[in-house]
Formats: sequence, structure tokens, C-alpha cells
Amino acid sequence: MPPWFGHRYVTLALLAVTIGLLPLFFPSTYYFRVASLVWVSAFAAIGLNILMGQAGQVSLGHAGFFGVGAYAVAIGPTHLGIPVWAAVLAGAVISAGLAHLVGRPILRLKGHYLAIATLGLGVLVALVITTESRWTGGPDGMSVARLTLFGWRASGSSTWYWISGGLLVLGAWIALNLSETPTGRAFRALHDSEVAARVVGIDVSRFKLQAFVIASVYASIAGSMLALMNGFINPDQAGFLHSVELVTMVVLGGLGSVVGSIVGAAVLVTLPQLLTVFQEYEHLLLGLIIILSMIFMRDGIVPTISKPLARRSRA
Amino acid sequence: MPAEFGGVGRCIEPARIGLFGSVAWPPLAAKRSVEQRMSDFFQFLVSGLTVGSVYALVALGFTLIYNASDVVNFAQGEFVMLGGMVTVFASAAGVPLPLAALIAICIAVVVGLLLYWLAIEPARGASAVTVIIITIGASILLRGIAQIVFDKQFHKLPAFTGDAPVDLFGAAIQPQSFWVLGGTAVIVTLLYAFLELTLLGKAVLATAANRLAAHLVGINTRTVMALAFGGSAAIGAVAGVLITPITLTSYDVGTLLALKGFAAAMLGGMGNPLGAVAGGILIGLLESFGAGYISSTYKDAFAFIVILVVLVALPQGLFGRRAVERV
Amino acid sequence: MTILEVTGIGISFGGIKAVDDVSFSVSPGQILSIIGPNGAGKTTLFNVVSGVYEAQQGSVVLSGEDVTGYAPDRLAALGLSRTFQNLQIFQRMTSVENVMVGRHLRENCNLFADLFRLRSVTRQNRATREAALVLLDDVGLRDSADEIAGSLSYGACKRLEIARALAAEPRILLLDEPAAGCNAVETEEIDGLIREVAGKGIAVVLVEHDMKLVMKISDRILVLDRGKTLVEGTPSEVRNNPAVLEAYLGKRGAREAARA
Amino acid sequence: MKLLPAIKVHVAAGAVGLLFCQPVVAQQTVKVGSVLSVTGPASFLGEPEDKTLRMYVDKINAAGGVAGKKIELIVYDDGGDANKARTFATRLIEDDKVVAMVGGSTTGTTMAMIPVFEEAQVPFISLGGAIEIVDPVRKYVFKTPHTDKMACEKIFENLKQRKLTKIGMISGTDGFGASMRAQCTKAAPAYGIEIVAEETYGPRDSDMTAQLTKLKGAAGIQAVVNPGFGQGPAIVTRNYAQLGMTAMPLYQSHGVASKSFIELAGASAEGVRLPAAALLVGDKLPDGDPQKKVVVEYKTTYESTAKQPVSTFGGHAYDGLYVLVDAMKRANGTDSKKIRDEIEKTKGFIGTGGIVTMSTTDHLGLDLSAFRMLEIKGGDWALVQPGS
Repeated sequence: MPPWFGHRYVTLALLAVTIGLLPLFFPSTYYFRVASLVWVSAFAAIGLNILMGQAGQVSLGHAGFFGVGAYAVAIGPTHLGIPVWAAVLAGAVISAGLAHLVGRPILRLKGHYLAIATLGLGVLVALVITTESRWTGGPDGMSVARLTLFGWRASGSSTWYWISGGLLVLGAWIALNLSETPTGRAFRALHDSEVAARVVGIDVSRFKLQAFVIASVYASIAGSMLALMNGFINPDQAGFLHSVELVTMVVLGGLGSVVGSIVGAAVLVTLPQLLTVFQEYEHLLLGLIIILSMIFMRDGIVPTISKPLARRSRA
Repeated sequence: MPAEFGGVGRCIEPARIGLFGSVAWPPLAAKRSVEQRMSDFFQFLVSGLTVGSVYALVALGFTLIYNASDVVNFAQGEFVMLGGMVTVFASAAGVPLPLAALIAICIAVVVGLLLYWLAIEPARGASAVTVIIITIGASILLRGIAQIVFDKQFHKLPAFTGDAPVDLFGAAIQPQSFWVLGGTAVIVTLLYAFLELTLLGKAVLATAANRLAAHLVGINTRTVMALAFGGSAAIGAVAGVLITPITLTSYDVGTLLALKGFAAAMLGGMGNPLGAVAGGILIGLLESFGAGYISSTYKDAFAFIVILVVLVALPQGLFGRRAVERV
Repeated sequence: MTILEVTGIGISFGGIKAVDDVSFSVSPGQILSIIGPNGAGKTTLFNVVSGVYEAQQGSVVLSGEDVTGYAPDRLAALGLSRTFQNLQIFQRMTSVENVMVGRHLRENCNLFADLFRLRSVTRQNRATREAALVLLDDVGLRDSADEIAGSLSYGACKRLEIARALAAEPRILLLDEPAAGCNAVETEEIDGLIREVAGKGIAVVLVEHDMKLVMKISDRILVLDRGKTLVEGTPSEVRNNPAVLEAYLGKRGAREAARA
Repeated sequence: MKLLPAIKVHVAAGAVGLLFCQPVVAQQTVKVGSVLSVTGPASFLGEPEDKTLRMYVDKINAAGGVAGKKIELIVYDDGGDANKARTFATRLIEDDKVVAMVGGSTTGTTMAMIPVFEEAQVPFISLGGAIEIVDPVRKYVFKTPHTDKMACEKIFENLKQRKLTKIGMISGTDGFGASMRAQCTKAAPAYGIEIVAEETYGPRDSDMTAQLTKLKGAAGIQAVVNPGFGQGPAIVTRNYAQLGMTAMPLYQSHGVASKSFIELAGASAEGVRLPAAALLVGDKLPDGDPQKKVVVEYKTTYESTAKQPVSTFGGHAYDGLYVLVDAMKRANGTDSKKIRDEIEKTKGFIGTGGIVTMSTTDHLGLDLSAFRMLEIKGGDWALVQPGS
């Protein structure tokens, strides 16, 4: 049995156990709410990490896809009367379609040029959402129908904790699956050397596109989850600042590390909750923490911590 | 452009806002005389140039730092904020405007240098995206400090030479606009002269071209980078001082400016100062003509659509260097 | 019969002709070496043939099909594989993964199967890994199979690239200075490896500075100078061509050649 | 198995220590929560609201609190982010266990928080502007600021009196602007107003000359209405003067009802009209005016404590707090449901925003009379005499 086989399921098991046991330590359902937010953000971050960490392509407009998913579950049931679960799928399909359509031309761009192109894409999506108020409720957002499956109505923080938690495990499982497969290796190869990748026969643009589409679907589903969880959605979730937040989660946690994305999300979601007691010093501290952790853990939190452990285990 | 609108039928129906209904069609300009359309045109033109100049200056800041250190500094907008806010509070404290502006620029430069020494230099060798996150953290930090040191209100500065609008081909122009345009021109010229005519400037260019080589021929690349951060901080601050009388300022004006400035720099071609200026002006014009002739609702869209189209056609931006990959 | 036919290739950068009207051809099992002083355009020629650069003149014909201007991945699919002079290994991946990537075209790569890591994928992974390990063994890197490639020595990386190139089971193999940075022993191994490869009927095009190696294993040699073809012929022809001897091998090189 | 609860308690304590830096709750206090946009794009709303709540809660406590209990005020800053607001709302309900909430600076954050309070059945007095907050009426949701619908009607009423029927509208694309724009478009026909041309600007736009030039050129416009808040309207007003359009009356909204608007717009603001609460003209009110005492008292308290010019935004927080406190007094207890019922029974409450009389069908309790039409004269507010 190849060595990586174990790792994958160890990670997943640990994740599942964490999600399963965490509620024992929650004094109130407010913690369910915060944790669910972490799971949802982590889900989006894991997807983005496939694009950024594995395939090495940056996206500064990923909240756009998040917004597509969110508004799909908002608009679908409200205006078009389609069931919520179908709206989630629709959102994912639309996001994938959009990513595929736009990805083809812009993924030829490199580095910062790709960054600004994706950023532009995100801004455009957010702009449409904000402006087409007849459908989206405009800048103040719109309320979202509750998720109902076979007559059972999903509501309450704890319910969503389990839904988002389960989803996260699924998302992590797929991401972990990917990295050790022909597709995953192709991603990582073109990340390290595009020319070498092409010379061994990898259709670079095709694989970049695949990574982009996968990441967009992750973001879209995460968006749908958040919208359903909140029962309300507004354009901020599709905005530039949210895109930056997602990228920060990925980089802070560690490029290419699934666990890293979860840790990154956990940090960025819970920090404001912790720092809020510092009143007007909140933002100052947030900025300071981001700077310091990136200086002293430049590869991201998880890789920086796990590296020495790995070395010890090899020795 | 307005000529095409000529002769189109009369327009009394209310304009609707929306993706398809967003244009008042037939356009409101329809029944207007040639003179009026000319004056409108100049109005849009100057407004676009004015706003564009600010984007250009921010983009210039991006470029300067990027060339010297490969860092994309998302805290660039905060320099503009500092320029404006410090001037406002200094002059409120009774300091004469020119002196206040000078103080603001100096403070911005100090902040720029501190940013380099305390946040960028320690992370030398980290991946580009890591450093970008650091600069994002820096911009959050600076905003956080600003809202404590200053306040969260909006503030204005008196126009340098009065508010009485100047008539230019029938367009009413704020005198301050000329200050902005002139100031931008001066800064661009000075920067150009500095880079081309001074030894230090050549050192910056050399570092931009090849940091290792520059280091080997004995250029102190650290000094050059510090210089770049100080310099673009100064440029940003000047932009803030020039524009505040027109646009007002507050502790959080930086974010959007950084966004637009970054877009401008990329549109022009990252690493090319003149490209940055061109990109900034272009985006400014796109916004104002877009708002003027097509739809104010989607004016921000035009800028980004154009950026996407340009980059798809020219992956290195308008004036970026085409690099052959050496393998 | 020839498998690779290159005719009248020309490309210039900023007015300078890097490669000017160069032609050559190789047949299966043949070893063609391209030599010449630095800046003669050897690597550029490789980049054109392997589709990294687009030729401005001339044509490349691969087993009868005109492939001029094809993208590298298409050429790879047609059986052309190469290594790089200045390393292009996948730094963050392990040695064995590098070689596994080399098998890309030999694996069937289905996104959905991969996303859910179906049995078939795991099985294929195992097979690919085995194959990769064999190749690593051939280039003497079996022991460092699970080390991060970025941590390998220069010579090791060179050999890793060869293994990766062979993993694609090419019909033509372009080797850009495979022996650079290798000690005598390693060079010997590479020598043997190249013969072995050619023995399997793979056409080998070799850019190399180690004249000893070149003279020993080449069937034919192409001498480039300032982008132009100077001489083409068998080792003995080239060896006995005074112009080549003096101008491009230099006295030392000449002696080496004579001894070989 | 016996181990688990032990860990649980232990770690839970740790978690509490970590997440809760809040003071130890003294006996005999009643918790009132608030989520405000103290920072971010709407901070000019959230900041005065925050200051107001804190200063008056201190006052109330100094005077012995309400129903024999001191008020413990818990304020969270959502930075204008609806999703954050939603989380803090949950925190107030689940963790802090507040009996009522006064807050929600913007319509966006308010709408995001409503489900939480409706589900928890805790009264929520919003400071958001849009009418959709209280229409349809939600059992536990109230609000104190005048609706944007009322603002439109007040403006149109004044236009009608001036026999102006064709207007141009330039609105911000932020929540406030977009919502009021929609309301005005709806209300216009009833007043025989025709919106001839429409323009918009982004919340952060720094130059609106292009849009105004279009309005200037539009056929037959007699007046311009600018639904918007923040710095946008100030720039619109400046550009309006710059383009020499001042011959056409310019109407701003209650979204700029603070002295800082006049400061920012400077001389350009001369002659600009807007509907606003009496608060801005407290000293100019006739002595007979029932609101005079309240607004003058609030104005002086705020300006002396906060060291910045009074705004109607802080006033809304004042009204919300006292509507709640009165209800608590009448309920004579801290049972959320009772308090909610009493809030709904609020009658003739004199606040800075007007005289509030709520009912089961009206969770705002203000009518058009609460709005005064103001005009900016000589850099200060002036009451517009009815009919002019």
C-alpha cells in the first residue's frame, strides 16, 4: 500500500473527529454559528487552494463565484420557484459555466495579470448583483428561503453546523483525493514549471481551466450554504474584499495544504469575534496579526508547524 | 461620439436603471445643440483626466515599488489617505496649508520607509503572494491606526486657488482640477528625470532590470528598495493633497484607490511608469465618458471590461515588456 | 527512413539570428549530436524543434507529419520528448512524482475518477509509481525516490530529467547537455543509458560539451556556429575536419577527440 | 465515559475564558444589546449611535437604572458587514442573553439580523432607514428613523407646493440610495411628479460632474433630488454648484442630516433643501413645540460629551433607547415578550425624530409631521415656511 494512502484518511479522520467532538465544548449555540461560518469559509478556501496551492494560479475575484452560488439559492426559489437543492446545483453549474467561459482566455495570463483579470471578473459579478435589484434586492440584499429536504426544514445554528461540517469533510476528501492523481500531479507540475509540464505532454491550459472550474464550484457551493444558513444574502459576499479575505485564508493557512485552508478560515473568522472586545483597536490588531504571522510563518501556519514534525517523523 | 446620438427621437420617458434598461434611450443628449455637446464632451474629458491623474499617481507608486522589489503594495492607497488626512488635521491645527502638505508628505514617507523596514524587508525571499498578504495586512493596520489617530468622519480641504469654476469651451472646471493635472505632470517629469538623469535613478532602473546583477555591480539594492517605498509614499501623499479639495477624504479612502491604481498599473503594463500613467488616465476617462455617454450605473464595469479585453489581446498590458521564456 | 526531419529552421530575437537555415534529420535508433561553441544556437534549436519557440522559417516533420509550430504537448503526444539545459524539474514534487508526471501521456486522466479517487485511479497510481521507480533505478536515483526534487544535486536533477523524459516512452529524445555537472562515473552511466535508449530504437538528439562522450556514442554530428550549420558528418569526418578541430573544439578538444 | 464531562467542563471554561473578555455580570442588571456599524463605510451612522447609547445608558444607570436594575449595554461593531452583524446578533441572543436590542445602523445589517430576533422572540429596535424593515410588520421588529418613503413624500409635497413637477434624480448605489430611489419612483405619481431622468453614482465616487452634466442637459427638468448618504451627496452638491445648476432647486435627503454635510459642501450648500427631524433646528423651534425640550437637551448633551456636531443618526439611537426604557418601565420587568408588547403600546413618546405612537400595524409610529423641510441658509439649517 503506497505511503500517501494512510495520510489522507488520517487527516480526514482527525477532521471528522474534531467536527464531531467540538460541540461538546460549546457553551451556547452561538459557537455553533461561528463554527459553521468557519466550515463554510474553509470549504471555499479549500477549493481556492486547489487553484492557488496546487495549480499555482491566483484568483482575486473568487467571491464572485461565492456570490453566484449565494444568489442562486436566493433567486431560484423566490423568483423562479425551483426547489432549493436544485438551486444549489444550478448555482454550481452556472459558476462552472462562467469559470469555463472566462477562464479560457484569461488563464493565459500570468501572475499579477491573472490577478487583475480575475479581480475584474469578480468586480463585474458583484456590480451586476448590486445593480439588478429587481432580481437581487440590490445593495441591501434579499432574504433566502429555508432549505427543505423531503419536508424537513433545515434551521437553527446546530443543524447548519452539521450540514456545513459534513460538507467540509466531503470537500476536504475530494481535495485530498486530487493531489495524488494524474490530474493533481498535472496541476502541481504546471505550478513548478509550465514549460516542462508542456514538454511531458500536459495540456497546460486545459488543466488550468479544470482547476479554475473546480475552485469556482467549491466557492459557489460555499456561497449557497452561507445564504441558506443566514436566510439572507447581500452583495458584500460577492465583493472584492471578500475575495481578498478568501485568498488571505488560503495563504495564511498554507498554500497547497487542505488543513491549512481550514486553519486559515478558522483564524480569519474567529479573530473579529475575539478582537471585537478591543473596540476601535480591532482593525489595528487584525492587520498586525496578519503581518506578523506572514513574516514569521511565510509558508503559512500549517506547513510551518508541520515541517519540523515531518522531519522528526522521517528521522 | 455624441454625433451618433444626433437626430435620434425625443426623450421624455424616464430612464430606467438596470443591465438592459440602464441607458436613457434615446439618450438625453439627443436634442442638444453641437455647442452643448462640445461643452459636455469637455466636461467629461476634464473630469476623467482629473480622476484619472489620481489613479495614475497611485499606479505610479505601485510601479515604482514593483520595479525595485517585485512587491505589489496594496497599502499604496493608504499613502493617499495619509496625504489628505494629515494635511486636513495639520491645517485644522492652524498650520498654513503648504506647510501642512509638506508635513503630510514627510509623514507618509516615514510610514513608507517603516513599512519597508518592518514588514517587507523581514519577509525577503518569501513568495510574492505572501508579501502581497503582508501589504494587505499593512493597509488594514494603517486604516486601523488612522481611525484612532484621526476620526471616522469625512473631511475637506479648501481648494488651493478658490472654487470659482473656470469656463473651458463651455465646460465648468474647478481650478483645483488644473492643480491636479499640473501636479501629476510635474511628478511624472521629476520621476522621469530622476530615473534617467541621476546615478541613483539609474541604480533603481538597474535593480528593476536585474536585482542580482545590480547587486553584483555594487548597487546597494536595499537602499534602492527603501528609496522606492519612500518615493511612492511621497507620490501617494502628493496625490492625496492634490485631490482632497475635490473628492474629500476619510480614513478609508485608500482601499478603492488601491484597487483602481492596481488596475491602472496592470492595464498599462506592470513595471512601466509611463504605462502606469497612461493606464490611470485611461481608466479615469473610461469612467467619466462611460457615465456621461452610456450608463452611470455600469461605469465601473466599462473600466474592467476594457482591462479584460486588453489583457486578452496583450497579455503584458498596453506597454508591458514582452518576455521570451528562457529555458 | 527518418523519423525527425528538420529543414531550413530559422529564428531571430531582436534582429539577431539565433538559428539560421539549419537542417538535420535522424532515424530511429540513431544518435545525432549537436555541438558548437556557446551561443551557437544549440539550445534555441532544441526549443524550436520541441515547440517551445515558434520557428520563423523552415519546417519540422515528425514521422511524415508536418508539425511546424505545434505546441510542446502535442509534439509530446507524437512521441517527442526532451530535457533542459538549465533544469526544469518540478521542485516541490518528489523525484518519483517527477517521473510519474513524465508518464502523463501513458495514463488515462479522467477528472471525475480522480476527484473521487476511484479504485481504477489507485490501481493506475500504483502501476505508474512502479514504472517510475524502474526508471529511477536506471538513472541511479532509486534511493532518493521520495525526496523532494528541489533538494537533489545538480547532476542528480539532470538524470532525473532524463528519467522523466524517458517515462513518456518517446520515439525521439532530445537531450540538452545530459552529462553537464556529472562526474566521470555518472557520465559513464549516462553514456550507457543513451546507448541503451538508442538500442531500443529511439532516435536521440544530443547537445553536449563533453567531446569524449560525443565522439564515442554519436552516429552523426552536427556542428553549429553563430546559428549556422558548419559541418555535418560522422564523428570521424568531424574529427578530421581541421576547421572544426581548430575553431570549435580547440587544441585540447582536438586531442580528446583524437584519443577517443 | 466518565472522563468526557470532565474534559468538557474544563475546555468549555477555557473556551469561555478565550472568547469572553466581557466583565463579570453583576446582579440586578438587565442586558441590552446593540450591533452598530461603528467602523466601515457606514461609520458616520454607527459612531454617533454608539456614542449616544453609551452616554445615555450611563445617565440612566446614574439615575438608578430602569425598574430597579442597572442597564448593561453590550455593543458590537459589524463594520457595515451584514454577515458579521448576523453573527453578532446570534452572539447577543445566545451568549449575552440580552432582553432587547437597539441597533442595526443600516438597512442591510438590519435585514440580516431580523431572522435571529424573530426566531428568538427578542424585541429589536432598528436604526435602519428603509421602510421594508417595518413593512410588512414583523412581531419583534421596530424602528425609529423616518422611512425613506416618508422622505420622498415630504420632498414631493414641497415640490408640489412650488409647482415643480418634472425632476431629475441622482442616487447613490449604496443601500440607502438605492432603497430611497425605489421608494421615490413609487411615490412620485401620487404627487403628480414625473422623474424625467435618472443617474447614479457609486458609494465611493469622487466626481459626479458627468452624471450632473447629463441631468443638466435633460429636457425640461425643474428640480433635482439626490437620495444618498455619506460623502456622495456633498460632492454632488459641490459639482452641482460648479456646473452652475443652482437655478434648479436641489433636494437632499434625511441621509445627510448632520452639520458635517454643510461643512463638506461649503458654500455650494446654500439653498439646498432636505427633509429632516426637528433635532437639527432645535433652537429655532417655536417654544410651544412639544419636541423643543427633548431635542435641545439631547443636542447639548451630545455635543458637550462627544465633542462633535449633533446628527439625527445619534438621535435615532436616543429615541430607540428611550422607547425601550419606557417600555421596560411599563412592563416593570425584563421579560422580552412583555417588553415587546409594551413597545408596541408606545404612545405619544416625544423623541428627537418626532412624536412616536406605535400600534400592531405600525412599528414606526411617525407620520410626515415628524419631518421638517429644511433649507440651508448662511451655512446653517433654516425651517422652510409651509407653502414656500
